[in-house]
Amino acid sequence: MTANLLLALQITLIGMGLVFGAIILLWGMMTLLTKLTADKDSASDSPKPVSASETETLARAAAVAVALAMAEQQLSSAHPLKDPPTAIVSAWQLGMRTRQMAQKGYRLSR
Amino acid sequence: MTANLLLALQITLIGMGLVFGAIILLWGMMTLLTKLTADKDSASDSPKPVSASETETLARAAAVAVALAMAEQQLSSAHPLKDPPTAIVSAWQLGMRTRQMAQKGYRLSR
Amino acid sequence: MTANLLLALQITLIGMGLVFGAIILLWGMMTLLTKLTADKDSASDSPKPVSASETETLARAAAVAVALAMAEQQLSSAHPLKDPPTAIVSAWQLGMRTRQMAQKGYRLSR
Amino acid sequence: MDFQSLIPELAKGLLHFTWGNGVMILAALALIYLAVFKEIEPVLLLPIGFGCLLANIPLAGMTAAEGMLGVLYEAGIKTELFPLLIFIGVGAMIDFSPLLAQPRMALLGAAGQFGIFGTLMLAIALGFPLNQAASIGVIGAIDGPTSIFVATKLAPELLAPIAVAAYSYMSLIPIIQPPLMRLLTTKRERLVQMEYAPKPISKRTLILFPIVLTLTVGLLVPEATPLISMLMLGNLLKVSGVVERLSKAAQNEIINIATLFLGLAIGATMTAKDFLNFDTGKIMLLGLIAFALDTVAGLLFGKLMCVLSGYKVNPLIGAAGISAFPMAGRLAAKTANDENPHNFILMHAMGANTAGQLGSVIAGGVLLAIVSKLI
Amino acid sequence: MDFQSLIPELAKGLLHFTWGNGVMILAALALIYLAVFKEIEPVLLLPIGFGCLLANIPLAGMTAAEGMLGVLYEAGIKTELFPLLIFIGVGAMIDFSPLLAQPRMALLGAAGQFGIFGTLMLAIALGFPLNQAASIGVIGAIDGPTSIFVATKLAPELLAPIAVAAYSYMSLIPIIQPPLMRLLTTKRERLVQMEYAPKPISKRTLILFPIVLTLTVGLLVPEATPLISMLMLGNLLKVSGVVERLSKAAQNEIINIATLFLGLAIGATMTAKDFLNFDTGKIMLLGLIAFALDTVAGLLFGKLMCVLSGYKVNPLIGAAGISAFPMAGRLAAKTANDENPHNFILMHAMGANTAGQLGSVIAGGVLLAIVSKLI
Amino acid sequence: MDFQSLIPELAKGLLHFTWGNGVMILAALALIYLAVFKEIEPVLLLPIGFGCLLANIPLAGMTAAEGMLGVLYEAGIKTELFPLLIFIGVGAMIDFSPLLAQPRMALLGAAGQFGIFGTLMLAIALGFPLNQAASIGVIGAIDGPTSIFVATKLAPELLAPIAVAAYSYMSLIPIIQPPLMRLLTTKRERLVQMEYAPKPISKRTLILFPIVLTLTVGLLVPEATPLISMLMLGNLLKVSGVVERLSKAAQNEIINIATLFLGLAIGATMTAKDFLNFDTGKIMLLGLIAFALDTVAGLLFGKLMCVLSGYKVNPLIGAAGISAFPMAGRLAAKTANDENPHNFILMHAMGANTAGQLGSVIAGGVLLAIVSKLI
Ligand code: NA
Ligand code: NA
Ligand code: NA
Repeated sequence: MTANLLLALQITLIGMGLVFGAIILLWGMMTLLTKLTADKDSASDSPKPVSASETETLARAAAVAVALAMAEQQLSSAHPLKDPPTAIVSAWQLGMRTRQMAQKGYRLSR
Repeated sequence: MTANLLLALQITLIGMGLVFGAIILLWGMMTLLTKLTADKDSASDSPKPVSASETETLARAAAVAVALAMAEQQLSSAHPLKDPPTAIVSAWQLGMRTRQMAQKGYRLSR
Repeated sequence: MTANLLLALQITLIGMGLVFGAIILLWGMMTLLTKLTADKDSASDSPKPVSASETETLARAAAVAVALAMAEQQLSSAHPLKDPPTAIVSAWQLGMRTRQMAQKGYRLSR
Repeated sequence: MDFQSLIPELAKGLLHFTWGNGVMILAALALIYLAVFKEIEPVLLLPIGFGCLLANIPLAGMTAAEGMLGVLYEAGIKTELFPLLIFIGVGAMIDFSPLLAQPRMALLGAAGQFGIFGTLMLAIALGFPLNQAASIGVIGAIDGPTSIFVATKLAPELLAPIAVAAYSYMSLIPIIQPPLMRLLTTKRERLVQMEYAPKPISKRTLILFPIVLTLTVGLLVPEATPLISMLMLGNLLKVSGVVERLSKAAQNEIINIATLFLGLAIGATMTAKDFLNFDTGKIMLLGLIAFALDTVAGLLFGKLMCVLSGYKVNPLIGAAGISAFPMAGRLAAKTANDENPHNFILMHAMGANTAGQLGSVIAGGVLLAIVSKLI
Repeated sequence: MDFQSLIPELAKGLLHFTWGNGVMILAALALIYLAVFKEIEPVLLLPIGFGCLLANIPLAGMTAAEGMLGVLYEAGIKTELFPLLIFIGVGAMIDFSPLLAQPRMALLGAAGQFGIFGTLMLAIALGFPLNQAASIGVIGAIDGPTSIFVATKLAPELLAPIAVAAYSYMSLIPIIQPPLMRLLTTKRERLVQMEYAPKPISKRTLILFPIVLTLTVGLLVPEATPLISMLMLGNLLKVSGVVERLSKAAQNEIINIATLFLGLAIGATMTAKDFLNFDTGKIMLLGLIAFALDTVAGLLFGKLMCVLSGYKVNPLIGAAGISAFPMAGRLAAKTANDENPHNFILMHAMGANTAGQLGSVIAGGVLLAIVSKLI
Repeated sequence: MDFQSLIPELAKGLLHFTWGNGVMILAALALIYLAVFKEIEPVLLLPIGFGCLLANIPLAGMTAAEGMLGVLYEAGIKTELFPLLIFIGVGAMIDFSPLLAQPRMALLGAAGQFGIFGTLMLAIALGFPLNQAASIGVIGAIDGPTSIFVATKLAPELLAPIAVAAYSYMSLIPIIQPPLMRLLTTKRERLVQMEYAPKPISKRTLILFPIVLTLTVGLLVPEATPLISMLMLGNLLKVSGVVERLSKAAQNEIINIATLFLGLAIGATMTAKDFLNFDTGKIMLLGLIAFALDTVAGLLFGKLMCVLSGYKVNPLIGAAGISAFPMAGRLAAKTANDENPHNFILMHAMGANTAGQLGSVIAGGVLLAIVSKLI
């Protein structure tokens, strides 16, 4: 039993050490990654800075915002499977659109 | 052949007997179930009583209702896969909403 | 090597011959098929004839039509999984509609 | 390398074509025609017909063990996965409240299963061995997945004609039932009006029902557990209201994919060797009789209830006890309504109809239990 | 044919019913109750409960190798396909930008894994063999698919109690964590405000992150590759923006079908023989301890960061490092907000929370690596 | 228990990393880059790239027989299920009415397959054995599922480079074709205007077409049956109009899931051992030649039709006969339109393009038939 417990302790030490090691490596990786890539592309939808020093307004505004966000959520989740613009379909859509175009062009020109 | 037919007759008797037995048991089970649970929860969408003694109005109204029901059907089946409020997603939606809330609160407070 | 190349040449001749043979057969099949079935059903949504002798208008109209087609595309792909009118469901919808009808008829008649 | 043998090799498809293939391809075309132009259960008959077409193209290899249809058969028919997955979806589409509001309607769901056993007796009389006779009888369940489930266990060699009969006749119910209704009931009986004033059914009841039903049926008829439990699982997913995600998956992707694959795999068993014999003809005939016997038994039991209740029960709802949801229920209601435009018995008929669905599954399980013991 | 033996045959379901079946059915009903009426992880506990119900109906045969639940177990649990498919969907729902905006939050995702190893030690002390102790420990990953993945590899016989513990306690987090938060932090610590002004995260970063992470973790901890790579594949499908089709499939049909089947198949392992023993009780207890140990370790590490940073880090975000996304993150933010309504630390807590998700998978892989070498 | 051996065990991932793994990971990153940032067939190249990444993480075990990617390979590639399921979805997205309106366009769909055989000859000349040469040739089908289907049967060891070539070059068509079009046609030819006044195509024709086509091709070229029948099944599901449920399932869940899994499983075959050799380079080169040969043959045949018809056929539509639907058709129409803004030959090009799709499948089947007989 004592031997087993000692083994368990060793596993814990090595295990937690490895987890911390891997996570610290990830930390470095993430820092490097954001450094190397951040400046090149600024039109992202990443979160804007929120400072904690904002006044009371924040709390009140938040209540309004929740309602808005929930309404948006509702709206955006209403069509969750709209045909996506990927290659399998987009190629087809392209073709179909072109065809419709030709037909409509014909009809409109009459 | 006669032996086989006799066997088939026995199967029929026992079979129909068991089916009726099981169904009668279900009858009792359903009666008990509705008795035990019905009163506790009255806000259900169960069918309202329809008596056959209603007048001509019923038939005319029905025609109107069919049109309404079909229109509703159309509407409700138009978004058949809206994101459902279950745990996998709801937790996420909760998180996302909160985030949107914080961002909007921030924006609104400016 | 030469033997192999000769074999490859033979495969090519036979292969292309068979492909052309099969395609010519399909050509005949399609001609026959359209002949035998075309006149019986004229309410089809097949492409209308577009002659290449149309004037400039065609090109301009086409630009308008592309916008329309894309908007339509958007609209039609927004509900890509609406419940379809096939047997599994339609039977059920029929039943449900009838039930709604009965209930509404009842309510309306009050 | 033997190059001279190429020519016969290239005509091999036509050389291996038999008259049997030809007849079966005509049968396939007939099924596709019924599905597409007559809209007879198209979601099933179209894949079945197409599977049959493919099975009769010589040397295509699609029905071989490593061919696509062979793989689907092994994966979903032999394991019974496809009919059970379909039942999850069907369960999520059924509403049991009309039955729960009038539990005595359940009785009619028992009577409407007589066709199963009556047909079994006829099949024995025609010389079919017991396992085949029982599988043919279960066409009288008038429920595709149940028929397929039982036939797969007892007589997989008859799967194709049984499935075809089960699904084809399903759409003939509006032709089969009305004459029998008018023949077996008097005008006075058809005019019986029924009061519909049930207790409201609570959400709690609707949630407990599929659970208690699974346990009750499961403990009494273990053989019926797979079918009844998947039907009830689907229903529980729906009525619980907390797993809409899974309920939608059951009603859409799961049932759609399973239906397409089931149809193809069953159609692929329709080879000339297994299908083109007198047995197939007999099975198609017996299937028709099964549908009629169900209706007759349901109506006679309805008449009995009518008399015993002092003309408070319209015997037409007996015809709805055969399952075939919801066509049978609607037909019974329509026939009563035709006789008197102010007579609405739809909710009663729907109760009987849902009970028929349950009765079919139970009868299938009972049959499996008895017959697997005897053979 | 032995007809006399039919009667016992027909009561066989009841005759084979044991008290163990009865207890397990009660357990199944309890799980379904928690899922439906308390809404505790219903998408998983409802199928698990229903699977358990079916596994304890005698002679139903659904859990046999050729029964439906047996087939699902072989196809998706033994191959680990279901948890991995679920991870593709989960990955497509996760947003890593809060973590990328503040990479040092990652550290908290390491601290919050101590429960895994602490519980392993306790399990060893209670006499569990190493493979089982490690599987029990991984409940402390507080991540369903990770727990199931590791337990399947090391001790499949404990799969059911581990999965039940992992998913049940997940919903108890709002009850388990707050008392520990208040117990282990001072008011001054809870009042610490954190500035949130990160660099904006570019789309390029979001796309490279899952790829680089897969490579980094994969090369260091090969055992974690299946889990981390499927999580990252799902994330890549989403953030790439070019395969919305596949991203939606991952978030809908793939995860829904895998979740339903996983739940049923795991519930089906809850037989009296495997489940009704003291070990199950011990596992449930150890699971609870694992959750508490994770929280404690996370908070203590948070306090350390608080002190080292000169009270610039609110130690409450340490409790968010346990994974259990996003509940733990929200709880930490709420507790800080309760103390001071102007204190918003949600984005920091979410960063720690996402790091906890990654830490859990890494810890699971590390555990697998060490233990598979030792046993 | 051997505790000392833990340290090397924990670095084993890095210790087993070979330069081959490194090169293949670079290849994987290149594929992902093309998919995400250049949008080259992302639904396929992204999963292929990610699968390749995973296959080259040492000791991750995902490509082992019991690993996830190994399981997917066995389940869907070896059985050919995935390409066939994709074809059901593709069939449900194709509109054959432009071809049915001008059946003679079919001829161009035959000419555009010459690249298959031309490349086969070149591959033989380069020393590839017949089975491999034929598999390489089928890149000239310019149709992913067809290439994968044939290569799986004849030379599964070359599956990865063939699939990568097939899908990568597909997106290069707008770069490969236009120079060849201008090189091989005169201005006078490119200015040829075509009258488009076809008979209207009835719904009945559209429904019969997939059925008759399946039978015709199936009986003539049994080896093409799996591919052509699944393409036609999908088309029948759509045009029949009675099974919208199944048609939507084919176009969404079935094709999406199959595409994701196919990509991962094929990418997983890209190990250094199988991929890093001169053969891969040769295959990539031969694939490019196949695409060019298809275009050249199509254009030359178009010129022949032009002359024979007395300048009533614009030879540019010959380039659309290679399949690669609908890019090739659009390119031909655009080139003609560039020459004269009033010249619209899109519908003719689309007819030739759909015929190319059919021709590709037929040519694949013919190749399989000939080569499986010869090896
Ligand atoms: Na029935
Ligand atoms: Na964790
Ligand atoms: Na081609």
